[in-house]
Amino acid sequence: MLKVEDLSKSWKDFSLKRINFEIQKGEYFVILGPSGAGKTLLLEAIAGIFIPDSGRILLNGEDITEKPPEKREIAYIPQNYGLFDHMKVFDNIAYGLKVRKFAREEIRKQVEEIAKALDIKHLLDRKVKNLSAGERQRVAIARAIVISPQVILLDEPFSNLDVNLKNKLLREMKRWRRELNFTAIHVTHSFDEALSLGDKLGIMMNGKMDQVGEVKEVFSKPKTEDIARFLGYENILEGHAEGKILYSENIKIELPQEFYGRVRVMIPPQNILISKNMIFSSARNNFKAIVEEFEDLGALIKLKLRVNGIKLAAHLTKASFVDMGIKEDEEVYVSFKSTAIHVF
Amino acid sequence: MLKVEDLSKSWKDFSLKRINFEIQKGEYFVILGPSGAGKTLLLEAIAGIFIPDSGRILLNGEDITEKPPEKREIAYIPQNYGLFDHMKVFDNIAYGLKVRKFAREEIRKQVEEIAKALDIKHLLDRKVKNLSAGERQRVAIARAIVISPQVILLDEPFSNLDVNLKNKLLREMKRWRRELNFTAIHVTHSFDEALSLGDKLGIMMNGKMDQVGEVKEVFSKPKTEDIARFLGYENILEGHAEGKILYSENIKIELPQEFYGRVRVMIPPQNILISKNMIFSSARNNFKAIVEEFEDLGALIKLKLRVNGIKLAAHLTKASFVDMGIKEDEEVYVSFKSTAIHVF
Amino acid sequence: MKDNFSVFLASLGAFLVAFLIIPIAVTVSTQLFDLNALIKALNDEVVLNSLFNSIFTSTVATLISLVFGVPLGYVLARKNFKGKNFIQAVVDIPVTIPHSVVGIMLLFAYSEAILDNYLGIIAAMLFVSASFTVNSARDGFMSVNEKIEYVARTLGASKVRVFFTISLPLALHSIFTGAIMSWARAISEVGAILIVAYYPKTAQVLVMDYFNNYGLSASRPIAVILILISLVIFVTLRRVAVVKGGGSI
Amino acid sequence: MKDNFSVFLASLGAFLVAFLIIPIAVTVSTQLFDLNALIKALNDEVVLNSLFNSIFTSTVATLISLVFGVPLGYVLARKNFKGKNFIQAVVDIPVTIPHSVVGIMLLFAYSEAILDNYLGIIAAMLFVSASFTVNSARDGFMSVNEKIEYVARTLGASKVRVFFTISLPLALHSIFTGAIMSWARAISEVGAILIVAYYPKTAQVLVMDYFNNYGLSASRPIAVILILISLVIFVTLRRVAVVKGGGSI
Repeated sequence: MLKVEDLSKSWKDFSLKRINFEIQKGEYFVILGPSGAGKTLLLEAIAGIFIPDSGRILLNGEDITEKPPEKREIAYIPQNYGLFDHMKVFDNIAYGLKVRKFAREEIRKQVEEIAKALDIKHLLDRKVKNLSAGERQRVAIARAIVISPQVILLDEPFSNLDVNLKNKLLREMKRWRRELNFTAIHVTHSFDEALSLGDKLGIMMNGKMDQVGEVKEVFSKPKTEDIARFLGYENILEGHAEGKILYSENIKIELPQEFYGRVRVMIPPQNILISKNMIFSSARNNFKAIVEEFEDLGALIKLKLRVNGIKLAAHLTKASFVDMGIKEDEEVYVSFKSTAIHVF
Repeated sequence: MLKVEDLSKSWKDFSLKRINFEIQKGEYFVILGPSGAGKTLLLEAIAGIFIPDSGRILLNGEDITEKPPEKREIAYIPQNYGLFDHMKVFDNIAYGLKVRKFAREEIRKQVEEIAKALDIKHLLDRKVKNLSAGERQRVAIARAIVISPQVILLDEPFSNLDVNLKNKLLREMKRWRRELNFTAIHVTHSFDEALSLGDKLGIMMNGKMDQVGEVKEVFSKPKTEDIARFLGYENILEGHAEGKILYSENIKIELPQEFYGRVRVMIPPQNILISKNMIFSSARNNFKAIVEEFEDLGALIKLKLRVNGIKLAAHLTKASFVDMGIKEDEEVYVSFKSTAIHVF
Repeated sequence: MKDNFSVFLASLGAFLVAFLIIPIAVTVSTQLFDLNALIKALNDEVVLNSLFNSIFTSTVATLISLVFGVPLGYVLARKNFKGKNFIQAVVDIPVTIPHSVVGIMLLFAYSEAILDNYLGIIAAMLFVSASFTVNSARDGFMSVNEKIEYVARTLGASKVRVFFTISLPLALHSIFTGAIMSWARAISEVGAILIVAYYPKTAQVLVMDYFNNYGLSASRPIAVILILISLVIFVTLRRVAVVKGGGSI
Repeated sequence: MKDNFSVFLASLGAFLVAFLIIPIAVTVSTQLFDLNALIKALNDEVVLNSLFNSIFTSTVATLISLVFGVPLGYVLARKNFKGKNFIQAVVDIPVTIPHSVVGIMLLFAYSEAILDNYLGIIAAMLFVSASFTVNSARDGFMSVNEKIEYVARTLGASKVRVFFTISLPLALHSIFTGAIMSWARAISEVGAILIVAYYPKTAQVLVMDYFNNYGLSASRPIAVILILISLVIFVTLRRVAVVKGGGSI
């Protein structure tokens, strides 16, 4: 339904480079990428805030690349929602309907309907200024959905929310989607939004859309090492496999099954066991390592280790970290089962 | 050397409540607490920026509670360092020496000496405005240390730095401490700074200093459940132990050894195994659970589970999360070894 | 914490405050001992006409500055173009030109059209006061996030509609504050009006006439009336601006 | 993206810009056809004296506003006290009082002391221009983080030393910008000076004299000189302020 073809645009110090993707009616497309990837700029091009240097945007087959925003039927919800602070909630939601010259009664009916669906009917007479972040988000979504746009563009709709509220709103967003059945492009840097909401996932880095596909497919088969790293895969090693043995730098790693030739593997950091003494266990991969530094991940401590020439990260709890009294530049032993290794 | 006795102060909506602690010469005291705990206000009271409602501050036995800041010999480095933007680096560092009317030559000598120790000698003629965050931090430390204060107060000195720079500066701070041997109170919400630098640790929450002690002691024996939670311990359960069995709510948990009476245990979330089918393993604690929600921790996914009446958190990698295709409201099986349980 | 240095600074400041407030206080309070003269002035048709002229012209000048200055402020806030710095300078320069010179320049430029008529008074007032409206409007529009304007457009609103329903209302507080300053500046003008339009007589020129013809005391009643009118309107409008804007100006 | 509505707004703005620039352009350019008169004026001792008087008095008024207004701005920025709103109003009110009334008030308050002398000119200028310095100083000090002042004190500096080595230098750009505005406002004043101090003759009053006694053309050479002096000093100082502050004003 919406098709973006070879879209490119250069600024002084950044460019969008030949973006391609297509979404179908009713689809929820999540674009995941680090900050600075150009996600917001891509949304702005689709919304019509600027015109690309080259490439086309097609909506139901029609070329809308140079159409002004007010003629596109694409609603845009920027980060922080872009509410009209000088209006009440009702007038915010009614804005697009008033523009379309709906009758007064019809406007009231539609606004109340959508407000009910989004649980904000009690807020209709309130000033926008005094709303909480979660309420603001709902008003923005209501204002966009009420005009039945072809596509809704959402820019980081769950940032600036605390974790509990975010989880709650994520669950509700899923419900709204089912009930209201809209088509959306949702831009985020947060993995759980992609997993919760996305039908399809695009990975965007440095102005390029590097991979587009089913969510599960993208996560299980990241096309490039950069994507794998961005998706949080640590301990990615490349090497030469001969049967069940991978030769990488100066170490030999036992693989879960037989492979031949160049392979890339990932060892989940929390599956790496740390001990002060050499342990003999069922884990077939045992190495001596030096602790280079450690980092507080909030829930865990991440140890950065050096094993011969290779750097590995391992996670452990604060409690065991303190118990073991691990210090920088110390020797520890690492072990991991071959079955813990992901080969991709 | 510095002793804070029963220090209290009320504002409209916050108060510091009877803070007590004492530090010795050369000691590095880290105060750890969430934002809003009153850590900055405590430092400001010690620096003399405001006078407490009650309580005393003693420096080498002398009551300095009402002394103006310029007479305390306590240097204060606020968050974001508080550099004098209109002066060069040299004049920033020299400020305290000029106030003390040192001779020109002596000032130059001392500034160059400290700048050399902190590796910023090449910056002395630079404008402060153009410095990087790491350089700004060093200038602030140099400016404080050069006047040989009795105590240096550091407010979140490593916030707003990216992870790599932070780790580098943490290492260097340890070196500076050894070489320059200063006494410091360092306030932070970040666990790794406490572990890296602290001789002694104070935990501050809601305006109270809840626990003070050796770093290892505080981490292994948190006095209250709030502190345990703040330190990142999840899955804290209370129950009644009879030998090796803990009865908590509606479930029975096998403990690593015998206990009797009320005990509190913690099950590290990454030691909880998740599977779609019941597995029979050496783990003695096996339960059926419902997935309530999940959350992206960056490196990991945190699953929030309900086991009978009890809520448990478990960590797993994104890769295995996607592989297993876990969804909300689904049933999964959890198991954990009794030896993975911390009793405290 | 009281301390000598703060007291010293406050004392220096107090001198200036005293210097500013004494003339107002003395003038108004001495008039209170001669209320008859005040009442007589308030019944004098010449005085009443001149007051009407002052308020009428300064209000019209302010309205004109709004009609033309708000668009100019919008363009300065939103567009980048060659010569923008020059336009900005043109807006700011009138504050630095002596008022008598302003009058002469206006006569040179617009000659008979503005000589001794309402248009002349309004032109003089507009010249010295427009910058306040333009600069406040510019600041007001600059504080409106452009994203919000684009959101309104994706909802179907044309540029014109967005300007009137989004940009203008959001900048209104700043514009209103600037208009108050323009009005105050306009009604305070004397020098340029003396040259351009001695007639129709404005109250501020009438004060000067009375002073020149009958002396200081004769000019006081109308001076006091002007002070009180200016103060009441200025203070009231500022209050309104504060309440409407929900902030301070 | 060009569009009709932006063109319409720009056109409205252009009217105002034209209205402001035409008088300056016409006055200065017509004088270029009579350079002799300009040169003659520049050799006329009466003109030169009056120019000196204008620049001297407006500069002194600005310096006085700095000496007393900067401390006042500091107190308004840093202290909370009862009556602060009143003091702020006293600072702002002079802009709204007609200049002729200002002159009369000053005579009532300070009478003979300021009649027809430098003091009178300076008093009139100070009254109408002080608010710019005070408000800019206040804004400047408000933008200085108080934490930084406290850091300087923990390094051993007294309050006085902190004021002069930290607060004042950091607020200097804003203060300087305000002082330029004060100076511009001072040299532009006419109405109040006409009443308080017709002598010593300032250039802006001399322009008025020439206009009243010899007509429009006779007053033009000195008007042009005043315009050029005001513009050159105003533009130069603003440039300096921008460069020093590293930003725009």
